[in-house]
Amino acid sequence: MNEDNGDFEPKIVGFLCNWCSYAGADLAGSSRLKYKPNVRVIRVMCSGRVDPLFVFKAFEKGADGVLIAGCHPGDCHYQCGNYKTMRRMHVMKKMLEQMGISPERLRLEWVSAAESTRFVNVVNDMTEKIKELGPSPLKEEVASNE
Amino acid sequence: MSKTMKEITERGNAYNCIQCGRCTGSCPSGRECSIRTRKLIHLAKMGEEVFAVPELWECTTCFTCQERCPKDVKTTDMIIEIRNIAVSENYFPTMSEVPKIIIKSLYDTGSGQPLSPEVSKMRSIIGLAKEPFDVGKNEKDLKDFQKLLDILPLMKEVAK
Amino acid sequence: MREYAYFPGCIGKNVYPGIEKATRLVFDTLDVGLRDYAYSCCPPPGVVACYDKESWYTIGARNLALSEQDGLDIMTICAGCYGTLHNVWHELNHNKELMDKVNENLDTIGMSYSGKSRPIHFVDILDSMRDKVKSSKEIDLGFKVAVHYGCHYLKPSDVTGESPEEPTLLDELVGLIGCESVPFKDRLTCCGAGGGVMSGEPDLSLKIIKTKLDNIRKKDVDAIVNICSFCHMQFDQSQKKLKTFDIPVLHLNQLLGLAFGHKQKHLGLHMNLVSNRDLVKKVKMARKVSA
Amino acid sequence: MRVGVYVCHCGINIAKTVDVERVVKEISKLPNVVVCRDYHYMCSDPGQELIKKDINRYELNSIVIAACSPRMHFKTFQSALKSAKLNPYMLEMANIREHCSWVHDDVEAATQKAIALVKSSVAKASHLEPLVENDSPVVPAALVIGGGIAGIQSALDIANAGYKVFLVEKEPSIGGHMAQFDKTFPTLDCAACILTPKMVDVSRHENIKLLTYSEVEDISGFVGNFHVKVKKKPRYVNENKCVACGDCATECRLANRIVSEFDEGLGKRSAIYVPFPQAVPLKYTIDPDNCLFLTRGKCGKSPKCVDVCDANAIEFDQKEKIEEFDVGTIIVATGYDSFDAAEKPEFMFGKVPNIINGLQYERFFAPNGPTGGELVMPDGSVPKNVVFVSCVGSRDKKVGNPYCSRICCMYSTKQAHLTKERSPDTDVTVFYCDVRAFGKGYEEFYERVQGEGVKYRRGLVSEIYQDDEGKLHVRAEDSLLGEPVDIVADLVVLATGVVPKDTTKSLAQKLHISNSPDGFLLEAHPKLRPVDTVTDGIFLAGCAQGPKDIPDTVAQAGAAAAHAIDVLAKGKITIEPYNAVVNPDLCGGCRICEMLCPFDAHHYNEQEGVMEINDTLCKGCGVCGAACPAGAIALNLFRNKQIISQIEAILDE
Repeated sequence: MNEDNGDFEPKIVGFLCNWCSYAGADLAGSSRLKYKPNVRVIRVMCSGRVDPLFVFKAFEKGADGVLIAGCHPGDCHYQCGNYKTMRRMHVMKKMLEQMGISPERLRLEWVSAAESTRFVNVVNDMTEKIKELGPSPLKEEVASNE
Repeated sequence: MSKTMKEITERGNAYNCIQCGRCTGSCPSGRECSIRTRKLIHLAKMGEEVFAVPELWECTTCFTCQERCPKDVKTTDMIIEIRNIAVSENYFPTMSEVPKIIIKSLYDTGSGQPLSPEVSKMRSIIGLAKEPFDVGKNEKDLKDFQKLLDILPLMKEVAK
Repeated sequence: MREYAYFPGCIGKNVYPGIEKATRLVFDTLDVGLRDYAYSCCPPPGVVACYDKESWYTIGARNLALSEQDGLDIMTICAGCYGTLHNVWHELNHNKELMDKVNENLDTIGMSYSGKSRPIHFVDILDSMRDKVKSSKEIDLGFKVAVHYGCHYLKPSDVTGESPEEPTLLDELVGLIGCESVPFKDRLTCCGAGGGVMSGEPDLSLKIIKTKLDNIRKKDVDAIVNICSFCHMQFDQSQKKLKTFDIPVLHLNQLLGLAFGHKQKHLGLHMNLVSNRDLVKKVKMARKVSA
Repeated sequence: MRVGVYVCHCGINIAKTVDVERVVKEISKLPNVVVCRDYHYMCSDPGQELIKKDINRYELNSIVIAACSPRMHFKTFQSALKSAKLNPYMLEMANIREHCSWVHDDVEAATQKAIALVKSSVAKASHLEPLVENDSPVVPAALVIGGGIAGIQSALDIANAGYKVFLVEKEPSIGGHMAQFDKTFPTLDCAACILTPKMVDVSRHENIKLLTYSEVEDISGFVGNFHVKVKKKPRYVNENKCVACGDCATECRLANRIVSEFDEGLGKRSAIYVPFPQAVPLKYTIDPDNCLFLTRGKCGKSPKCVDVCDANAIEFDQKEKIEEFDVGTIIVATGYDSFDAAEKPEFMFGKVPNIINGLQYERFFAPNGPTGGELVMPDGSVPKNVVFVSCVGSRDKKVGNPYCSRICCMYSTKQAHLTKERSPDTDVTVFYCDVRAFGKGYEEFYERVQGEGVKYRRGLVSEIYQDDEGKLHVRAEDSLLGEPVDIVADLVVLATGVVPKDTTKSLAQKLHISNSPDGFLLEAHPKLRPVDTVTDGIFLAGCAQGPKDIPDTVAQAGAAAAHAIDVLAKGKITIEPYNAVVNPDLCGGCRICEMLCPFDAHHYNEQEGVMEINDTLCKGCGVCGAACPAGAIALNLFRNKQIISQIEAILDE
């Protein structure tokens, strides 16, 4: 599979919490760290704001992967929003599986406001992994329906 | 395995080096001879031909310097890898032929230190088989082993 | 019964076979099975790794691959062999590119290695069965010993997981059989043999070991106890070369063999260049006392 | 919707990697976009003027700025909207600098990504709704956590401005590490002489309530209205009665038998003690871990302290107390710990008495220290050779501290000077790597001390060993000679670095502020907001934020106080309307949201059978909105339709 995906540039939607992960991504920028351009960020106040609807919508609209990033457990600006996300992850992955989408396409990561290098690693690693997985099967479906 | 000085320097975190000398001060060899680990790292960092420096071969690879480096410079790993370059660039440690003899023995018998007739006799005295159970015991094993060595860069270097 | 693949190493079998034998006797006493394989030389870090690392990884991986199908881990009795095999195991498990390259090489002789079979230094096995070691003791040797941790058993710690600045395991192990580990200056420094220095820079190698032997001699010990056949060779042979020393050198398994009541002849004590005569006398006296 | 889009070049910061013209061209094609322009610096006055003019000229009702992070300039552009009489929440920013031009090299990829990001913002902007800000009153009081020099300075500044201050200190006395020092570098001011007057000022100030031997237990609320719970540990001595005569300590059965923390383990104290003679408050405390009566229930026939206390101040039945109060703002000034040199076993710290750390050596010189300020070693002799070991626990990845501690070079230099001052014949060597003499007068001081005969050898110490005669040897490479050296020493001083206090992490969690990777507390912006945290109303002072010397600490403490006063002086805060709102027509009253809300902002209206959300309590995290099965909860500025339109746009080819 790997060799076939040489030219494939995955589209990944990233939901970053305003306080930790978005700030971490900002720091990666001001530190001029370089990473792959495949993740497109949508800012939310808390990872707990990420309605499962958003995730499924993203896949429906052709995303190859979805990244949710929030504060580390215990560090949530809203005390426990990230724990709620953690619990939702399980259900969302199950549902994706039933939809024929590899649950690996959805990731939850903790990135603090200071962890710019961690953000870079997460983005690069996720891009790599999604590349290996190839385009989302849903995407092809969307395309063929059109 | 491509290896260039630049790769070795990067992989060894040598760009982190602050020339504090903790490596040299920890070196048991440096107390008896002229090796200065700090200088070797500095030369590598500056892009000098550190592989041509004879002190490179005075390191016993005890890893004390690497263990103590506050900047995570992989000093010992680097010395070993720079030696690889020295060998491929023909900066052989000329002081002794012994290393070559060891490698030749490794090829011929599977052991770097071969079994002598005297030791063989001693083995039987203490109740061991005269010949140990190893790759050299069975001809097919040894042939396979040599076949493996034949494709490795090691033998090409020794053959030079 | 626990079982391990047994890696005696070139020095242990071809130069000081007493170490190979002592190991077999000791682990037999401890009810640990040892299985033999058609191993080659580890190969030596100082010579082969310094000449070409890829070759070093490949030859090491061939050794690790031999016992993999039987699901056995590999017991080493030499810090050098341990350093090589453990480093190869660690590196291959953390570097897929290297693993692929090595397996491509091994494929020419129809072998492969997955990274499962892992090397263990014999002292770590002893550490996990201290009670058994203690109860197997027949003779209280009562030796004062200088212990020598081989560098490659301890370092680099991010690979070995040991604490190289203040190790205590060996001191504790000799304590289990009634021996006292005597502290001495720079006890953790290198014996001077590694890195190809013994073969490539013999004069330097002798200088390093002489400093070490001087420090040990001040403490008036009965023996130097090591856990590395290569260090063993350096300690023994260099004393002969330096002519001014006569401190008996024992591999830990030889010391354990004595404490377990095995005959000194079977432990190959007489194969050392440094005379063990006084030591053997002490063992005989201790045997009488213990009886 | 009439959207205006403005793409910023940010000089070349954006324009270098993003083809701005192409972005403008693509975005201009979008349906709601009335006008799309690019400009060199959107945040500049002319840039903002451009927006204002367009709003009037084109009757724009929603604005997108494609520039830097909204965390940087959202408020700047909000005010531009305001002055053009447009609701300030009709604004959306696309972050094409931090998230795009700065992190990519490839112009094509970066431009494409920028287009996608701006499209997404335009989509959101097309669904924005005007929002109204509310005000909330500010409690005119501040909490200062930590009573070292940083906390003292902040507390005094705020109190002098006329506001109430609660100063909470964990130890029995305020003063912090500075109270342990003898002299301060480079001026050699006596530390006590400049610190103790401030300590006394704190204790006498009518606006300061001092809570010593106390710890912050819990903090809730938000800027302007924090609710604080403080745990007051029992001193077992009535503070109002104790006159600090000291008879109890003299008579204590454990007199001079307990290791003194203040003397860094070099001196001894009693089980009832004041940490040092100038302590504030000067009230005795019984150490519950050592006191015979408290640990065993029995101390002779009766406790000596009780017997000798004429004031009847001893109260063994004291219990832990919780004190609660409200404040409008908080300053965190919790200081640092000294690195534990035992983590570097090659330096033998703790194994040999004559190997000590920097803080211990400080106590050698202090007149109130264990030697009464004399330079004598435990065996009574004066050291003939003193060796300083720099960077112990600093610039050292092996122990996880990659940073420079900033003070060790200079305190070693100061201590080297003090050594020479006490004993001119003593040979003093400082092993260093780079002498960091960066402050005012520091380089000059370093030069002076070199002139006093202190030997600076370049090289960090590799190991220390003790020879058969018990002499200490310090091994290093003199890197300027390029030779390994072995220096004999009677006394080795390990210049231990600054590490975050062990409680930093848990305190950060209580306050919902962040740590930087080094473990210290994270400022909101490293350059422009060095005393702010990401949480409004919470500020940082001193070494809690990172290693610093006394001048920098005091300066930062003043700055933090100014920011705190700023909050208090306004008297009210504007609550941004990022809150959740319930649509009662959709709400089924299932009350799932109520269980999820960490702020108790949800209340069930039994009569109507629907949920209601309290605007003041709601912080706008949106957890409830994401969970509402009826889709009845909307989060202002992050409404479902807004985010979904973003998702659609960002994935649109």
